Amino acid sequence: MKLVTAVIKPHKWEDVREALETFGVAGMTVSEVSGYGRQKGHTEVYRGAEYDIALVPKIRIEIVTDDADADDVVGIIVKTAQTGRIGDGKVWVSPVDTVVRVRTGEQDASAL
Amino acid sequence: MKLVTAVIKPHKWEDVREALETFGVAGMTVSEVSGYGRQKGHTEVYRGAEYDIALVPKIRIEIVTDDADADDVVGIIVKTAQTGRIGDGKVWVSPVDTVVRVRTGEQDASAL
Amino acid sequence: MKLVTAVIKPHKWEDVREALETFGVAGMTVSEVSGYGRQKGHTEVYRGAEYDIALVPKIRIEIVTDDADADDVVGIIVKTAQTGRIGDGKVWVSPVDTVVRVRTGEQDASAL
Amino acid sequence: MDGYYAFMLVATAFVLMMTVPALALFYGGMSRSKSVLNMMMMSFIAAAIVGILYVAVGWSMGFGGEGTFFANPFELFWLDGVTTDNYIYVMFQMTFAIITAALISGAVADRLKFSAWVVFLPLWAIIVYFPMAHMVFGCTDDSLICGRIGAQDYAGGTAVHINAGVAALVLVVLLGKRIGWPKDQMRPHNLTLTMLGAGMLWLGWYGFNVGSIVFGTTFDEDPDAFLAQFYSETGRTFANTTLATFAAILGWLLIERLLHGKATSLGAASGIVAGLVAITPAAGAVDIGGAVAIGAIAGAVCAWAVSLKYRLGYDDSLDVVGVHLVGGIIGTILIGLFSTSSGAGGIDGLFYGGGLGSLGDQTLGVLVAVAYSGILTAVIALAIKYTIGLRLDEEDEVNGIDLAEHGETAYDLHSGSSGGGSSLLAASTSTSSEGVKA
Amino acid sequence: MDGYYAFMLVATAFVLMMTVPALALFYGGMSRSKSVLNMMMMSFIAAAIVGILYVAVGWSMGFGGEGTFFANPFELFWLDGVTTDNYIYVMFQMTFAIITAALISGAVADRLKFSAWVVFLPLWAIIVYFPMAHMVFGCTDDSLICGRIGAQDYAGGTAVHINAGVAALVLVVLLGKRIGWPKDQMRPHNLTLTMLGAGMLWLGWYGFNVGSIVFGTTFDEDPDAFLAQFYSETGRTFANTTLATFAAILGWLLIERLLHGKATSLGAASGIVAGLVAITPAAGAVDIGGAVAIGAIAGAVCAWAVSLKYRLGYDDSLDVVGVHLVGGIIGTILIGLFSTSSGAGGIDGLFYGGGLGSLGDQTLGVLVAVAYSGILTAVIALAIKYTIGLRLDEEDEVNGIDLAEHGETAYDLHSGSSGGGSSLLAASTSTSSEGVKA
Amino acid sequence: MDGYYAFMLVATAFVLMMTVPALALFYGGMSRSKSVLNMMMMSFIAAAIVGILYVAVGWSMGFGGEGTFFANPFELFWLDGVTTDNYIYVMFQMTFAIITAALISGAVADRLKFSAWVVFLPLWAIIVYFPMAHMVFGCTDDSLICGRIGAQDYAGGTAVHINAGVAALVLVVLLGKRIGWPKDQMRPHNLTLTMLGAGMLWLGWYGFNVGSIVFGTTFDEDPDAFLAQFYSETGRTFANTTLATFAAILGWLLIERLLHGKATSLGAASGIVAGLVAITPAAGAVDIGGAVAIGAIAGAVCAWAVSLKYRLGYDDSLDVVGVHLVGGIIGTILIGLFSTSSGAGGIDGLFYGGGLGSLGDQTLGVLVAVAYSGILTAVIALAIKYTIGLRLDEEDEVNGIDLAEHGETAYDLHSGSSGGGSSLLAASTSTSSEGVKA
Ligand SMILES: Nc1ncnc2c1ncn2[C@@H]1O[C@H](COP(=O)(O)OP(=O)(O)O)[C@@H](O)[C@H]1O
Ligand SMILES: Nc1ncnc2c1ncn2[C@@H]1O[C@H](COP(=O)(O)OP(=O)(O)O)[C@@H](O)[C@H]1O
Ligand SMILES: Nc1ncnc2c1ncn2[C@@H]1O[C@H](COP(=O)(O)OP(=O)(O)O)[C@@H](O)[C@H]1O
Repeated sequence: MKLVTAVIKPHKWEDVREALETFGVAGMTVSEVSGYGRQKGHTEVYRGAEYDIALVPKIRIEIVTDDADADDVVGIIVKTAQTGRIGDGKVWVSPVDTVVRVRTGEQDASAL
Repeated sequence: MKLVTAVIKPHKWEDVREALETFGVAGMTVSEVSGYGRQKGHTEVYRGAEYDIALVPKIRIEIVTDDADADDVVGIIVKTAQTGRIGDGKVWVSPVDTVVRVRTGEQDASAL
Repeated sequence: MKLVTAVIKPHKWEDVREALETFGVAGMTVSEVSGYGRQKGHTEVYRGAEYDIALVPKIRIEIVTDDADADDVVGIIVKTAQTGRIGDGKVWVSPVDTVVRVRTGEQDASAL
Repeated sequence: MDGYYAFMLVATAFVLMMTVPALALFYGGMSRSKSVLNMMMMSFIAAAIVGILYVAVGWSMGFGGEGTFFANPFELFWLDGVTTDNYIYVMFQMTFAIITAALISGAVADRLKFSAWVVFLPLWAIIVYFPMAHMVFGCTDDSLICGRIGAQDYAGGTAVHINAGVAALVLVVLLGKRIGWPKDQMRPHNLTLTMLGAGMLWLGWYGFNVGSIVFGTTFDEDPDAFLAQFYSETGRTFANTTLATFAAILGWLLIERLLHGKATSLGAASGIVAGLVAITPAAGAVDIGGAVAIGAIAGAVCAWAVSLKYRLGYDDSLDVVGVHLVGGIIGTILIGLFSTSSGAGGIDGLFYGGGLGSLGDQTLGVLVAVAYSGILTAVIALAIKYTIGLRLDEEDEVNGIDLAEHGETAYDLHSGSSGGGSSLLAASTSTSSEGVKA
Repeated sequence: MDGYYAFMLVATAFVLMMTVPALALFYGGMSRSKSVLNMMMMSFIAAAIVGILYVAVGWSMGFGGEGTFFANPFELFWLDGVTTDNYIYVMFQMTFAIITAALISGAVADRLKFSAWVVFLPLWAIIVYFPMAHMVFGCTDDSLICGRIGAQDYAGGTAVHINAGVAALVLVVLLGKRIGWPKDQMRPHNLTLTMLGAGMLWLGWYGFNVGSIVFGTTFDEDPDAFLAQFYSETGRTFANTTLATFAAILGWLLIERLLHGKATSLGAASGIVAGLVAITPAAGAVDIGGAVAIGAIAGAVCAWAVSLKYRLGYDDSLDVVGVHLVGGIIGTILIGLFSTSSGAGGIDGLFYGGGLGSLGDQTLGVLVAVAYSGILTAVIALAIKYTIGLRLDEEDEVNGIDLAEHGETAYDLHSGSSGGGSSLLAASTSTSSEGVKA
Repeated sequence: MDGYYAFMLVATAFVLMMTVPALALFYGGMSRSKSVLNMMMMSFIAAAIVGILYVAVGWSMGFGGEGTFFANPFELFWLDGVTTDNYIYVMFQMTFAIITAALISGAVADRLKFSAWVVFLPLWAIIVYFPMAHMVFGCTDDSLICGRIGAQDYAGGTAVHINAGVAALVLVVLLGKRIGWPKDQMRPHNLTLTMLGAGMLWLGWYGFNVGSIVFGTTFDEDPDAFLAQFYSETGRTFANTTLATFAAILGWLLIERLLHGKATSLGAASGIVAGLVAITPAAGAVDIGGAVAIGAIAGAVCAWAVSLKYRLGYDDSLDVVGVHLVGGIIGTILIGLFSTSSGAGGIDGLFYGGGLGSLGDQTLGVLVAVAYSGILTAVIALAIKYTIGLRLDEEDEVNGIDLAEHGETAYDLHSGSSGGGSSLLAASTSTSSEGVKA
């Protein structure tokens, strides 16, 4: 099994979710995170004090998949989340020994 | 070493924590995440506009353990977090090369 | 490739970020998490009812790096985040098959 | 007297504001984020239902004539025969009925079906509050508490606070504890709202207490006496209301500090309300020394009383019993000690050489209020429990009553790290639906 | 009359409070967390700009003498010739100008350039509001709505609510929909603010309606008649304002329950405003029965009307049209049915045996208001659109107008799990800058 | 005069509301989420402590007779000899004492031990404020600022704002900077609270300024003159208070726009306060032109002055110095230029042909206030510093003063993505304890 982790721009999340659903991904886990990288943040002003906010909001998606599907999933995410502008994010794949569905105790493929 | 990642229903978190503590898990890292899957969300209404909220709140637990304990940890989580209703969540295990305790620099087993 | 995951004390995050930047880490993904472990939480009182809060706020940092840099990155984090007091956190390294830059589709080393 | 009248216009608006939004905020802030809207709604709907009902029969039952418990509901039905230049006095009394009913809601947080509340309100107003208002405010020789017993109650220690407190206690006993109480954490979700609410309640309370002046003569009969009373009595009630509240804040924080080691902001907000509750019946009867004493005692005792529920095991969620019942009793009884003949009632209490007479009357008044409200509230609550039911479905309670009963959640704020506050997941989720359906 | 005067001091402060902060909170809570500050700012800046302008020419245009549409702007320029003992009446009218302009802002949430709003305000005040105020409030024989047509409008159903509602409609049509509307979720970010705002608006509305009394005689001419009117008419307007609002809350929640299965807190808050809007023109004309009817109808109809925008496809973001235009029309027209000769206007409506005359006048008044405001607002908005432009840059809209236009974000709260609330990422980020630059 | 009296009842309630909850919200919103409760508590406790103390000796020291600096504290100790029909004037003055002390708290955010604040309050009230109130408000021939110097100060530019501003400056110098200041981000955690607070302060300020009228005759001596002054002077002060605030909003936003490119909502809220501060001493002395000028100048200058602390390196956390000291000085001094003989003081300023006399008196008044408050506040603060200490423990400051001093955290909201708002981690944590201990 593989774990595909994607960090993307918030407003792209919805398209990614739809694309993955169409492809057949049955579930995923999502969280709000902050990104630091080439994309620069913004400046805020409060009573004349200027603050540079370096972090930018991102959406982090975790998908456990079969080895077979991993590349497709990555491809779909990259295709859908791409805007071409700095800060589009990263996707990485890492190995998973096993995954279990809590409700049933089913393992691996049948757990997804 | 192994990393056990569990995504469970929020109201089960406490039981899981207690079960793991009893088993001897000394620490873990937890975060609030949103889940997407078979379990459907809910509908909200604001001035006649109905919104379907697809995501459901989940708790994400990360536990680094010895290879030996990994299966037990998974078993305990599955047993404790199980309600039998859709949305109970997933648990997956992935390999970890090494883990370090920041305070002391101790590595692996002794870092936990 | 490797994924370095660090869980540290919130007020140390900034120093860690600076140290990593100096070392040459171009980006990272950060999130607010809650930690459970040896470090104990605190007590709150509301109208005479005392609540023990077991979880402590932590910052979780994820960095995908070349295999070569992984150890240095871990070293830097441990060195910078260390206060010597309980609760300094953990850092763990896990294998990554591949990482892609969404904007360009570049892979691995060139994706960072 | 147009000055007095002008004040009544403002005072009435103030007291209505005490329920919407002040009490709603005070209670809402103490609720959990998944039930704050329902808590606020209980106050808002109380205003609408009780308010209209008051104009229909409430005024008539309270002020429509003789009666030990209440006057003829149809004498002045729908203000028939009441001239518009008297409307403001009707409105003023109406706001008391509204807030008394709304006060109860704090006890039943998170678990009372909204439909049950909507049915409870009119029944309780007609069967419990309107009569109680006659017994205390619609003072005729035969009205029970004010007339027959002759207990002093300037602005509603019995009719408002003891009444609401007892009703709350009865209701929670029949309703049962919240799932997880007291084991789970049920801490206030937003204390800034609670402190705001406390502050607004305090402001409104000046309308509540100072506006409760009853004149010994009409302006036309004797303008000078009328105005003299206006100046001297409102000065007294304003000062007493203020000083008792100050003392109660200090009293509460002191006890908290002693019992739990910390003086809390929730304690300060609670002390404000405890002090205002206790001085409500006594505002006209005591001097500033008595006001400080009553406030300090109420603050200190209530700070301790709010823990009783854990010992006795009733889930009075936001401490309506601990603050309003206990505070109301303290204020009403202490009049028996601190009342001064120089005050509005012209009665000397025990400490002012008046003997035990007043203390007895006050105690009797309290007992009547407790008994009347307790028994009849129980009847109403039981009737609802065994018909449409009181309690929310278990899973709905866990997921939050706001969502279950109102289809809403209070906040969509996104985490602190979300920079520009872009809507992130919250926003996207909706698109994951077929979007908005309207 | 110093009682009346004292009331006007408070009433004027109340109405100003309706805009800052009440309306700002009511609207702000319904906005998204990335645009709440801009929404509130639109009210704050409206007060400053329209307020100063009113003193300059507004009072003169409205009350400076004869005129079908407006009086000579320079007659009383900068209150020249107005004695300070009349200032309070100027201030009172000024607060009406302010809130009317501010009401419009709810429609243009998230996307109107702040600069465009700052330019729109003075133009709209001078070209649309000040004349409308003359036509309705600055009542001379030849002032259009009040004088020539003779339509009743006690406190501004036409001049305030219909006026603002029409302007809002025109503005959003020219401004266009928000990116993602109606597909994306654009839910209120903080309903506690909205409920607080609704409550404060309600309080302020007593200044708005009750303070709008116009005397048939001066105090000096006939003190008794003056005071008699003060007591009887303010009693009526206070009661009507209150009861209509109660009824509107129930009306709104009932329809919501029927259409969507749930009675919501936003519905209760909206019902409050809908009821207050509808009773505004009718407060003096109807009896309490009429007030309840008008409130109930307004609440019910508006609850349905707020969904129109989805059918017709205009993005009236916070329902200024659905609540203020619709509510204003309902209240103004229904006077034709419920007006009673015992009321302030002395006119009987259809249901009170007065025939269709009043209904006709009211309808005509509405049409004039709609036409005048619609046409001239369009002219102003188009002028701005084709010069400095109305619309915010796309990316700025997505990231949030608060950040783009004001360089701020409303909240820095950190997640519930952050225990002691230590600043976490938010705090550290700034250090990642060269720290504070000042 | 019952109209005037009725207004004073409301005005006094308004000014108390300025501290609880208005100022608490205004400051609280600007604090960080880990210290908002402590910030609000500082205002709440100031009301309780200073309030009771004022009744004990404050009124007597201020209004109990002759004295350059203060009158005999025991002359009217605990209002002995004050009839209840004069209580409202005592209460009104008391609210001034309360808010002046509370204003100081904004400067010491996040790091002042609560115990130190509790000790500072009574000492500062007795040693600094009560005398200052005598010098300015308790005007006798020999009272320093009002009598001997003859400086005009209508509602407290010197006694309230300069006094609090100087005390704040002294305190922060002795207290030291917050850990991480100015490098770390210390941004307002909830600007909606700040804007709400600013709006409520504005409302209350009408009680503050308009209620500060001092009559040239008693009503009984000359009713007509009394009422004529009531109408004309309150009209002036109301209008001036309003217009100066409008102008200050615009002035602040303009400077902000020029210096930092953006007009912010915090700027608008700050401008409101700056304008109100500056017009406080001048409300009765100037005409509406002067009011606009003073407001605009104060808004503009304060917008710049709040950055001084970064240059000079004192951590005046919420800009008590930049807004109240600077604004107070501007308003007090500018009276020397804009005062008009048609105003309450009957004095012409420089621009009104009155020469430099007034300007000199005003300047002298400011210097005396600065010196008196500065020196004595320093003595008090040093005494505390070297006894119980002023500063919170380092780790407590980092974790948050709310937790350390009050054992509370303000919010338990859970992230926007948590759907039904189910309590998630926050809830579970408590169970991880042995549950609630009470
Ligand atoms: N080495 C990394 N490890 C983990 N996450 C990273 C890494 N580099 C970048 N990211 C994430 O990817 C996001 C986009 O990266 P950035 O450098 O800003 O733009 P781009 O990927 O287009 O070059 C960052 O905000 C961060 O969340
Ligand atoms: N492929 C996946 N990868 C990561 N997380 C998943 C995946 N599928 C489901 N989840 C997580 O598990 C939760 C429960 O899954 P769901 O399909 O709703 O119910 P069940 O697991 O009982 O079939 C989801 O809310 C999501 O957080
Ligand atoms: N086995 C584990 N797996 C994942 N995270 C852990 C584990 N043990 C500890 N942590 C994280 O590290 C943090 C610090 O651990 P703790 O035991 O409190 O102190 P220390 O690491 O100094 O001994 C915890 O708050 C938790 O977030």
